[in-house]
Amino acid sequence: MIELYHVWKQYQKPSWALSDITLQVKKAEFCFVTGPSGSGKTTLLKTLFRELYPTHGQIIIAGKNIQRIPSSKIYELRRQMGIVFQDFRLIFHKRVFENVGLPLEVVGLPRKELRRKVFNALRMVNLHHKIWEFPSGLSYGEQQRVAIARAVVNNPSIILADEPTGNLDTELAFEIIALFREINRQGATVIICTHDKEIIRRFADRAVFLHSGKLIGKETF
Amino acid sequence: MIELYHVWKQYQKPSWALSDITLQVKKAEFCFVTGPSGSGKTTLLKTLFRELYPTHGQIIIAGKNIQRIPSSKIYELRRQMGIVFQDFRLIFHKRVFENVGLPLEVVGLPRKELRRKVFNALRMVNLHHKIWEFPSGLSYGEQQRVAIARAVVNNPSIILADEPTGNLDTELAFEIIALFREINRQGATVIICTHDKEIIRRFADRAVFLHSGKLIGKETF
Amino acid sequence: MRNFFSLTIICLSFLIIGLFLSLSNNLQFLARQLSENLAVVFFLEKDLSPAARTNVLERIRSSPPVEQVRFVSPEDALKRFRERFPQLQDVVSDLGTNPFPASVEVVLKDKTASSPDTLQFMNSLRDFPGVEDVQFNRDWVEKMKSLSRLARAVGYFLGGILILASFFTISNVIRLNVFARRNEIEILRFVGATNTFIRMPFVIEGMALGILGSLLSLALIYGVIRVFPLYLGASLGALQDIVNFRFLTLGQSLSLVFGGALMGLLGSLSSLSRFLKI
Amino acid sequence: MRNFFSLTIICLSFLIIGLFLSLSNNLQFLARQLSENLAVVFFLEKDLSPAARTNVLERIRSSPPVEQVRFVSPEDALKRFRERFPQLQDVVSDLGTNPFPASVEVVLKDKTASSPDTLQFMNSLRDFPGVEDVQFNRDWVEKMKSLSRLARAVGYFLGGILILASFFTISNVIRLNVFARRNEIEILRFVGATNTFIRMPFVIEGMALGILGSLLSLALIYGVIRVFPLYLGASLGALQDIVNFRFLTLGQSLSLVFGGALMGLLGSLSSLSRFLKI
Ligand SMILES: Nc1ncnc2c1ncn2[C@@H]1O[C@H](COP(=O)(O)OP(=O)(O)OP(=O)(O)O)[C@@H](O)[C@H]1O
Ligand SMILES: Nc1ncnc2c1ncn2[C@@H]1O[C@H](COP(=O)(O)OP(=O)(O)OP(=O)(O)O)[C@@H](O)[C@H]1O
Ligand SMILES: [Mg+2]
Ligand SMILES: [Mg+2]
Repeated sequence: MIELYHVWKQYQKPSWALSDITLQVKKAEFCFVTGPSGSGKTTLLKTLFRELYPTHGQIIIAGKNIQRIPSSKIYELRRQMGIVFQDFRLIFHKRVFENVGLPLEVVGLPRKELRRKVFNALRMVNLHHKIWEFPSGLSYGEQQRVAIARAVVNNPSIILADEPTGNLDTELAFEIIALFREINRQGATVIICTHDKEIIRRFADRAVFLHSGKLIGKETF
Repeated sequence: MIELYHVWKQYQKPSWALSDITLQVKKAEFCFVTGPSGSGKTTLLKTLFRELYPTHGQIIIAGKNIQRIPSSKIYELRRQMGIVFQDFRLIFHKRVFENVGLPLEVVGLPRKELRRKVFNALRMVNLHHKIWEFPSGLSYGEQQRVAIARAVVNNPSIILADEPTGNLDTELAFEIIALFREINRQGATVIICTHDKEIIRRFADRAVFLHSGKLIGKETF
Repeated sequence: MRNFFSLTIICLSFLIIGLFLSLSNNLQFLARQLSENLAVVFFLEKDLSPAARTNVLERIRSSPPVEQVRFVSPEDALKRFRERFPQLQDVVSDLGTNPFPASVEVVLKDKTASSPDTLQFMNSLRDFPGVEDVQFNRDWVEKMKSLSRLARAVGYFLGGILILASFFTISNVIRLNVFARRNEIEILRFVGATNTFIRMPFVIEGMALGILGSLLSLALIYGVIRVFPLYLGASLGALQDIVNFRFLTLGQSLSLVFGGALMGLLGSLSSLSRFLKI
Repeated sequence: MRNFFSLTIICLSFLIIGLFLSLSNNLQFLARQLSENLAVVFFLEKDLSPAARTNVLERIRSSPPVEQVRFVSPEDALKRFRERFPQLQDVVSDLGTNPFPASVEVVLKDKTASSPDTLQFMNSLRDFPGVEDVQFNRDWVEKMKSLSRLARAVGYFLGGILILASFFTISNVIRLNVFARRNEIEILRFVGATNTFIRMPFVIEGMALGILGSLLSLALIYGVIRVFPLYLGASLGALQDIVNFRFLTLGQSLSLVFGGALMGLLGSLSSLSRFLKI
């Protein structure tokens, strides 16, 4: 499903944020990416939804080399994906409802169905009572859960989540990961970046370990 | 040192973000605040450095009722404090060096001493090699450490840290808390909000537990 | 707040363009009035028979650059002379006879008043039988020509500067608007919006800003033109009839609004393109 | 990018004010030239002795509103008449004698040209021994008066609108600048900066923007005034001597720059205040 071949990424001259990453994630796999701060987890994820182009290397998703997709067609790739950003990326002048509904709105889903799906997604992250708030009226953990709800609202076949539980307490974090697990069981491929050893211990089928941009461990549990 | 008497805070009509918080933190105490997402930890901290005024109640810091300080004199309070914000609040068009040096620059510290102190603070958070980067060229964990370095650079007598390890791996998180512990041993009062049970288990003298804005547990370890 | 600001700037730009257009309308009108006063006088031979005189008159009247013709008999000329130069009354009465020849005063069509065609035509008429002399103030014509040239040059020059400045301002305001919302654009792209979907609201906003701004400025110009003469009031004095403030023509108003919409459209599209890359 | 934009807007605003000032300077100059052409003619009695004539001349010359005096002898008058009305040559030569009286042409001081004082003074001179008649085109004076009043009114009106608009624009641009950096202000306050410390860079930036903008606009105005006549070139024709483009006076330039600085200062301070609360 997701294949990386010899992917290198350099932001600035001397150091490499990613060096020679080769990695396959199969369809419906549940994969964690872990590693210390600054090891390249976010960079790796960003290359997968083409926020960044790798400096060298190939990335094949669902059989397609994503670097070859013209930027006017990239939406086709992203509509299959649910992305949780490390900095949430919510639209602050839109309500929680509208933020979560965004991936449905861009495909033109009928209003009624959109409302049902948004409400369901928010209930899954335990935030349906804040549906008409603005993100600025939420705590950080609540904002993060809005971002998670937005990522899962359109039943994507790929979920890329960057540190989705960094601002959540342990119980809630477990619930969220269990939610991803559930979606994964229904057929979605899930990649989660996390620091939380506890979560990896409890949930991981497979975890890859990054250090200074290098893949130094592929463990299958 | 820090005393709260019957502090209430309401953002919007029906619900209270803080209800009837009464709490004393003594000089040189090391206190954790914990509780689920949205329980009011950030709100509590914000009232302490007067980003927010409580709706009711008194907050006394170093013998002064901080609500009474005129806003043109509030800098005197804040110069005693080192604050780590949950969203870092770095200035993105200034380099790491300038960001960390800010609390020293505003008191007019000589350039040479400022440079020494900034470098020391960055070394403490293991980020001295990124001193001339801009925050946008850092990973989130690195940005968080910049925010921590800025909070400790001027040896404040009060440290208020909101989820300072949310984006850090366990080892680094322990190092950071150990750093706060060290500053605390030298006489500073430290209040840290965190979700991380592991950290509380290992480091806490005392932890207060919030739930829906209510103080429901004061434990002393 | 940002949109309010944009609207104000756009409105001010159009206000300035509009006021300028209206000024130039007024100047053009003034110039026309002045050139209508530009009369050419044909002095007829003294011993011309009435038939020949009618002939000459017809000949002049039917010439293309001629708008209006007035016959001035020797008696009229004498009367006018007396009125104009009262100190010379004695001189004329001393003469006993009327020394003035009959003349034909011709008003030229405004547009051709100072064209070389006209000048040439008039000179040719000098040799026409029955006409003794043609007089028209070459100096005056020259001045009118220069004045109209000056007005046009000032128009092109200042107008060009202002329109350029307004274009620059408006497209920058829209660029700023887009720039302020680049995060939103990015997020929309990440959730799978097509470029058209992203462009639409910006294009609509840009065009709405442009149209609203230009409409507002038209309203303001209209207000100024209505209020301004009242404010001048009696102080206008002798100029009251010349300075007849007029609004923009319908065509001008429409092209102002259309220009606003176009500018909004182009500004939005060009500012957006660079955020639709990643 | 935002500062570049602010600078452009401020510069444009001042450019417009400056061009307007310069235009009004030119108009004023033109009006002065026109009113210098406003001559009053005193016709002297025919049988005046040379002594009496000198007396009258002196009397006129020493009157306060009089700037310049020229004596026109009957011969001069005849010569001028012949030049002006060549068709009437016969009439005058038929007469044998010179019918024109001697006259004194008076140029009035510009400032008083149309004041009631002048009018009254001139009327009183009519009764002065040796002067037969005073002629001056009342209509012309009226028109000059109206024109200057009109120019002034247009000046106050448009100038007022433009200056208000510019003030609004500039202070808004600075407000936008401050608004864009409100996070930075907040952070500075949280790390213990005094309000003065926070204000200083904004105030400096605002004033720098104001000063730079106004200086830039002065340079542009200067450029326009130098280039514009070249562009007009020969087309000016007869008006070349009248339309003598002049730059702003030193005082005007200085107050433009000073106004820019002040606006920057006030704009910064007023925009800042609401972010210095928490
Ligand atoms: N935009 C950028 N420009 C330059 N360097 C960057 C940029 N983003 C990240 N880096 C650098 O690349 C390296 C990897 O960053 P990345 O964000 O992928 O780390 P991460 O594993 O996500 O860390 P964290 O757990 O702290 O979020 C870091 O050293 C970082 O400083
Ligand atoms: N600016 C605001 N306006 C309105 N409501 C707010 C605002 N900030 C927070 N709240 C609400 O107040 C409550 C407490 O928020 P607070 O940020 O203090 O929680 P927290 O304990 O810090 O949570 P987290 O661990 O998720 O950061 C939440 O229910 C939140 O929705
Ligand atoms: Mg990261
Ligand atoms: Mg919080």
